[in-house]
Amino acid sequence: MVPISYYVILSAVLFGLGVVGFVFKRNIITIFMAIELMLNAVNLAFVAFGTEFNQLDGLVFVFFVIVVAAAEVAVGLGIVIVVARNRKSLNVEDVNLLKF
Amino acid sequence: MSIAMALFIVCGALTIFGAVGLILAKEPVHSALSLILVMVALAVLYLLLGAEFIAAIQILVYAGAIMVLFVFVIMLLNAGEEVRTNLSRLARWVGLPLGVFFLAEMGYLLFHEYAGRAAGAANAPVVASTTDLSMKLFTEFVLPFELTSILILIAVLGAMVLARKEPQ
Amino acid sequence: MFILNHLWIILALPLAGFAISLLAGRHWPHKYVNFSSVTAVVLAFLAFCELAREFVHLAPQQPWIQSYFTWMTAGNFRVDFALQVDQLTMVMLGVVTLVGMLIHIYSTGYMAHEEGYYRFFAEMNLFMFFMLTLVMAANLVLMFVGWEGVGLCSYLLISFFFQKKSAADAGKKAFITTRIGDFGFTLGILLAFWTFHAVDFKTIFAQAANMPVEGMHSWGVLTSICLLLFAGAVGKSAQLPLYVWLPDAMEGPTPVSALIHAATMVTAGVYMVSRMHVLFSRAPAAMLAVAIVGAITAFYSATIGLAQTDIKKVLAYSTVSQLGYMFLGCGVGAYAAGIFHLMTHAFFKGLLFLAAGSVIHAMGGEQDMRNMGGLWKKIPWTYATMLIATLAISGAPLFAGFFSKDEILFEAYAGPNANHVLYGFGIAGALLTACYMFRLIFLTFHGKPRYDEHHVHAHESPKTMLVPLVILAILSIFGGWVALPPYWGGVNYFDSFLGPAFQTSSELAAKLNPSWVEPAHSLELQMTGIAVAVALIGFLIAWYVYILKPELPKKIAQGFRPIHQLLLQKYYVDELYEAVIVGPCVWLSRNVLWKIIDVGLIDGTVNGLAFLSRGVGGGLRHIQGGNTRSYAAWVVAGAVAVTIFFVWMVR
Amino acid sequence: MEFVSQHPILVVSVIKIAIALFVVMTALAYLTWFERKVVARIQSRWGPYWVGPHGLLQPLADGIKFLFKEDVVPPTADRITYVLAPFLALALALTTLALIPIGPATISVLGQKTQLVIAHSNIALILLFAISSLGIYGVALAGWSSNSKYPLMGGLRSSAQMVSYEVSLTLSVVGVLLLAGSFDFYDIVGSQSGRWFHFIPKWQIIPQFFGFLCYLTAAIAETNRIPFDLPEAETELVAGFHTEYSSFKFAMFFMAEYANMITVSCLATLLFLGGWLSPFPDTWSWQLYLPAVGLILGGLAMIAGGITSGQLTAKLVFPVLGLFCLAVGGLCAIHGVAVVVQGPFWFIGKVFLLLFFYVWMRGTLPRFRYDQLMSFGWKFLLPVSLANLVITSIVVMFLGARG
Repeated sequence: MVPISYYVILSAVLFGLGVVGFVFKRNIITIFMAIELMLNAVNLAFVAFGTEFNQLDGLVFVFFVIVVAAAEVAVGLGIVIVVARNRKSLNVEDVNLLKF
Repeated sequence: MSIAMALFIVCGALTIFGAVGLILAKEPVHSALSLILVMVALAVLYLLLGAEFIAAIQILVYAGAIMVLFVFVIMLLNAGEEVRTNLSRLARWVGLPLGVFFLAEMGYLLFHEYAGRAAGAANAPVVASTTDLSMKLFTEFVLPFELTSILILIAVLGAMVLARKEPQ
Repeated sequence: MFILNHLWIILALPLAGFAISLLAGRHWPHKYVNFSSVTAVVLAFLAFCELAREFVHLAPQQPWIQSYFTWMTAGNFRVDFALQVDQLTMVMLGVVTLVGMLIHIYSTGYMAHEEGYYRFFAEMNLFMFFMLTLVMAANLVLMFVGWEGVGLCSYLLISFFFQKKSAADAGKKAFITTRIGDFGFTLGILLAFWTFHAVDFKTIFAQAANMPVEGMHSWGVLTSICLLLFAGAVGKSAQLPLYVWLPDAMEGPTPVSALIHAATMVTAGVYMVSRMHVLFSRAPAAMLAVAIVGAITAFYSATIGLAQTDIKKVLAYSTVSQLGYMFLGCGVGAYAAGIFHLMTHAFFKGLLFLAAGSVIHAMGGEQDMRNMGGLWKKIPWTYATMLIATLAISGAPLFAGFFSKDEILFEAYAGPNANHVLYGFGIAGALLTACYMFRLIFLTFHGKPRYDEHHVHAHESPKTMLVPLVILAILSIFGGWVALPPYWGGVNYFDSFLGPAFQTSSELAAKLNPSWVEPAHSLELQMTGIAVAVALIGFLIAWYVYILKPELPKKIAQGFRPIHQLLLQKYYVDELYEAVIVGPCVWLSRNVLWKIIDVGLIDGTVNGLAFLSRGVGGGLRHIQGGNTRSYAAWVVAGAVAVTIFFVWMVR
Repeated sequence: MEFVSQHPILVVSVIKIAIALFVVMTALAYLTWFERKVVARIQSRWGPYWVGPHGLLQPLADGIKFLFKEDVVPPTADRITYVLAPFLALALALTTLALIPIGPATISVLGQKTQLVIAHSNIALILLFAISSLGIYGVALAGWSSNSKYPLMGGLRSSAQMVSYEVSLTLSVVGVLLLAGSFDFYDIVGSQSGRWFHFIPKWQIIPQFFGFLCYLTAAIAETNRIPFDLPEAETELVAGFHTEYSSFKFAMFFMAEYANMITVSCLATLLFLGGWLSPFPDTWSWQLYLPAVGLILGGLAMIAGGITSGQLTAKLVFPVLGLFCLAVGGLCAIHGVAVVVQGPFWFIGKVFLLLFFYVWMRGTLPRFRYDQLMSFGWKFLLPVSLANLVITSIVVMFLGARG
């Protein structure tokens, strides 16, 4: 039987990696993926705790997270397409018009 | 060492491998692939935790739909290799250390928290049956559920509006 | 029992009239406005009649209290919206509704050609509402609401012709001056609550009844409360030294002067004092203060009345002096007498004002008596009624004022806590009253016309104005007979009716000075004789000066120039206040509050903050470099900070 | 070793997987032969004829050919993905089969009682959909990684098409789920047992007829077959996503496609056609022996055909196969075995019918245009399946068909 601590630590590590990717990738799409990675890490923690404490709420929450992620991706990728169409590039550093 | 443990080790390794791959890969498609790997491995972990429905949803929605969208967009925009512009100073000097620190912090912290649980966690995880889940979802959480449906609808419309070609 | 159980109806009627007239009346023809407003008041009067029937039938010894809902509670501070009815209330209700009704009817004629007809009637109805609230309130706070409400309406109506600067100023003056008194009133209420932990009369009186009587020289809390409350009364009822607003209040339309500044509102102070008689009678010092103020005011303003030339101003000062009499009555413990005079005064002074209004109406807006004269054959009805009122006020036998004023003077001379000095002031005031009232009559109606007959066509007023005059005239004659002194072989119904209300006080007074004995009828007879004689003398003086030797006044004015000037300028009190109070206030506001506090402190703070935030923003905006990944780094930094906080700080 | 002995379940699973893999592979191979034959007949041709009698050994020959051809990888291709794609496609296609039960019986292997399914899960249906939804990657990645125009177009098209039709595919099934009230294939099939009027079988196809139609259409599109085979529309883009693939990688795509066909057919059988349930009333006891009879007849036919044929290989091979068939048939004649075989017999029979239908379609229908395809999928199929779903749920609510 696997101790819950392992799951939680795994999720922490994944989250951290997600953060690193979020900060370091240049491609908008990849940054997006990093965010998805973080979401997944959180989901893992949810499920782990949910089963640990026999709480279904955790799983319900994961459900909602997934739904929201889906919506987010739909809109986000739409934005990405528009950006790519207008700026002819997917590099976040080329998307820097909005500043002081 | 039990099957569960073996599975956990294998899948955990896969997830981390995938995550690292996501970061290191130059090609967006490779990143996407490694992310898919992470998701599938996570689904297996969910099964291991007894949350079959979530596992199935994870694959169906995340791997099967969301990531497909990603790949699709990548193909559509024909996103090539990532250009290696140099990192913004802030990102390098603040982001990198903080990210690492964050990782360490979380790891240390959670281990500190739950290391004691290792013994307590011996009880077999109850299989969260789909029936219970749906009961909860449609009684206690019915309002958020409906709201998410609206959210999805709005998202679809937004995506359409965004991706539509402006009529010249 | 219907009205008794639903006292609120009496309040609701004028309020409804107010709402309708104000909201819908703007574009209505006059008769609709009349319908809504006047009908409301008439109905209120009918409701009062029914109430009176029920009340007499019930004849309760205790006040009849109806509590409708809890208005506000804070800690043990609790105020109900409660109305109460006892004999005192009944008298006041009668006066207010009856006079109010008559004056409303009168106004339909008087205001017919004025701008803002609907506004006038709406405000009159509002005034009725507040006045009735004030009268029927069962606790101090609700009473205070009515108190301030009537003040507001008085302000609105005085400055009814707000285009005229003088009118607007008069309104403000009235409002602010009464504010000063109300400040005392408020403190009194707070002190009362602090003392009795309640604001409703029932509890307060019950507790006060158990408190010891405070000595003349040892002030206690009761004395303080009474004096504070009396300060409010002084402001509202225009006694020294706060009377100055009332003469200026004559800027308002005449019906307003009649209703608010003669019959009802200004008497609210008297009503309040006698309402709180339980407290007052346990604070002799306060009583004495009331009596002194009343007596001096009575004499003082009468002297001013002698020299005024504006017909309404004269009436105003006579009002002040009559109010002085009422306070004198209350001060010497003759609450019943005070209230009685209040009632009769409401009749004849209301009548006087309405008649004066009729005269002004006839003269086409002319108010200066020096430009009148010889009107009596032009406007006989007005003349007759006004003459009756004058007789009543100057205390001609068998007229209303005769009984009431006599009773007060008698009480002041021979009452339980009598005071001969004050009596002297009173009797002197009576003399002057007769004098200046007949001066008014003679100047206005007799002698040769002193106005250009070709331009001014004096004409009798319409029926709607005359009918109230006649009714009030009748009341001024027979109104007093409800309190025929026993030695006239009559029965003092009024006293016996009010008996229950003031029972405790009268008993207490009797107990306090046991040496006092019921005076003999002979004494009473002598007093009456003196009073009548005095009134007669006053009449004769006026007759001699203004009828026999019309050129005499100028000579007097020449001969006693300083005194005449002094009286004409009302003892320069306004100038005094201007110099002592108003001036410094204005200076303080302009040079300290405005130039230092407002400009320097407040504006400085605001602008400083704005400048600061702008500077900070200007500095911070450079963080937003447009590079998404540095934003990301910031987000991470924030996450780390939050985690650290929750992990190591919170635990 | 002792780990394995601790967990014999693993051994059993391995054995089952091996058998299933063998059977399916063979089936795939012969499905190609079958298709070519039928299409040939529809087009009044002979089809494969020379390798073995009636070309029965043709698949074998094809397999060998694929194995020995040169394996070309375009230099501009993205190597990892290029190699990964076909494996992904085939692996996923085969994995789904692991969830499909072929019979009700439980047999015991190595003292382990086990069912006629590799992985029994009580949310098998969702899992199946989940796994099959991953199948898109095979196509998409193949199209992208070959780094050439036509494959990219094909990949784009097919991924778009699959994503779109997956929706209506799933929705069309929900009606059945509502009536059955479970994700478990055993329960779903169990819910179809029994009969109306003691005769008409209570298969879901009757209440869910429109659902069935939607499912069939969506399934055809999902497997990229005519009339929806846009991804490999020869006339427009040479061979679609696998233009650049050769030899065995190409074969993998090929197999994956047919495996998908089998999967969706099995699914249709389980969901709508009552799975392994016999169409005849249970009272007809003689149906127990149908499998035996069929096999024996088949065996005899093979022997006869082999002897009469002119080729040497045929003379050698077919009698042996025939004898094998006879042996199996005899085995099936034993009562106990007959009971076990009953289920798989009917199941395979129904799947076979469906596959025939597929081939028939291919032989008959022309191909859609791409925009037609999309508009059909979104504007017709989806609404219809949605309507079906709504109506079904209303009926369930008021009649309370199942818990």
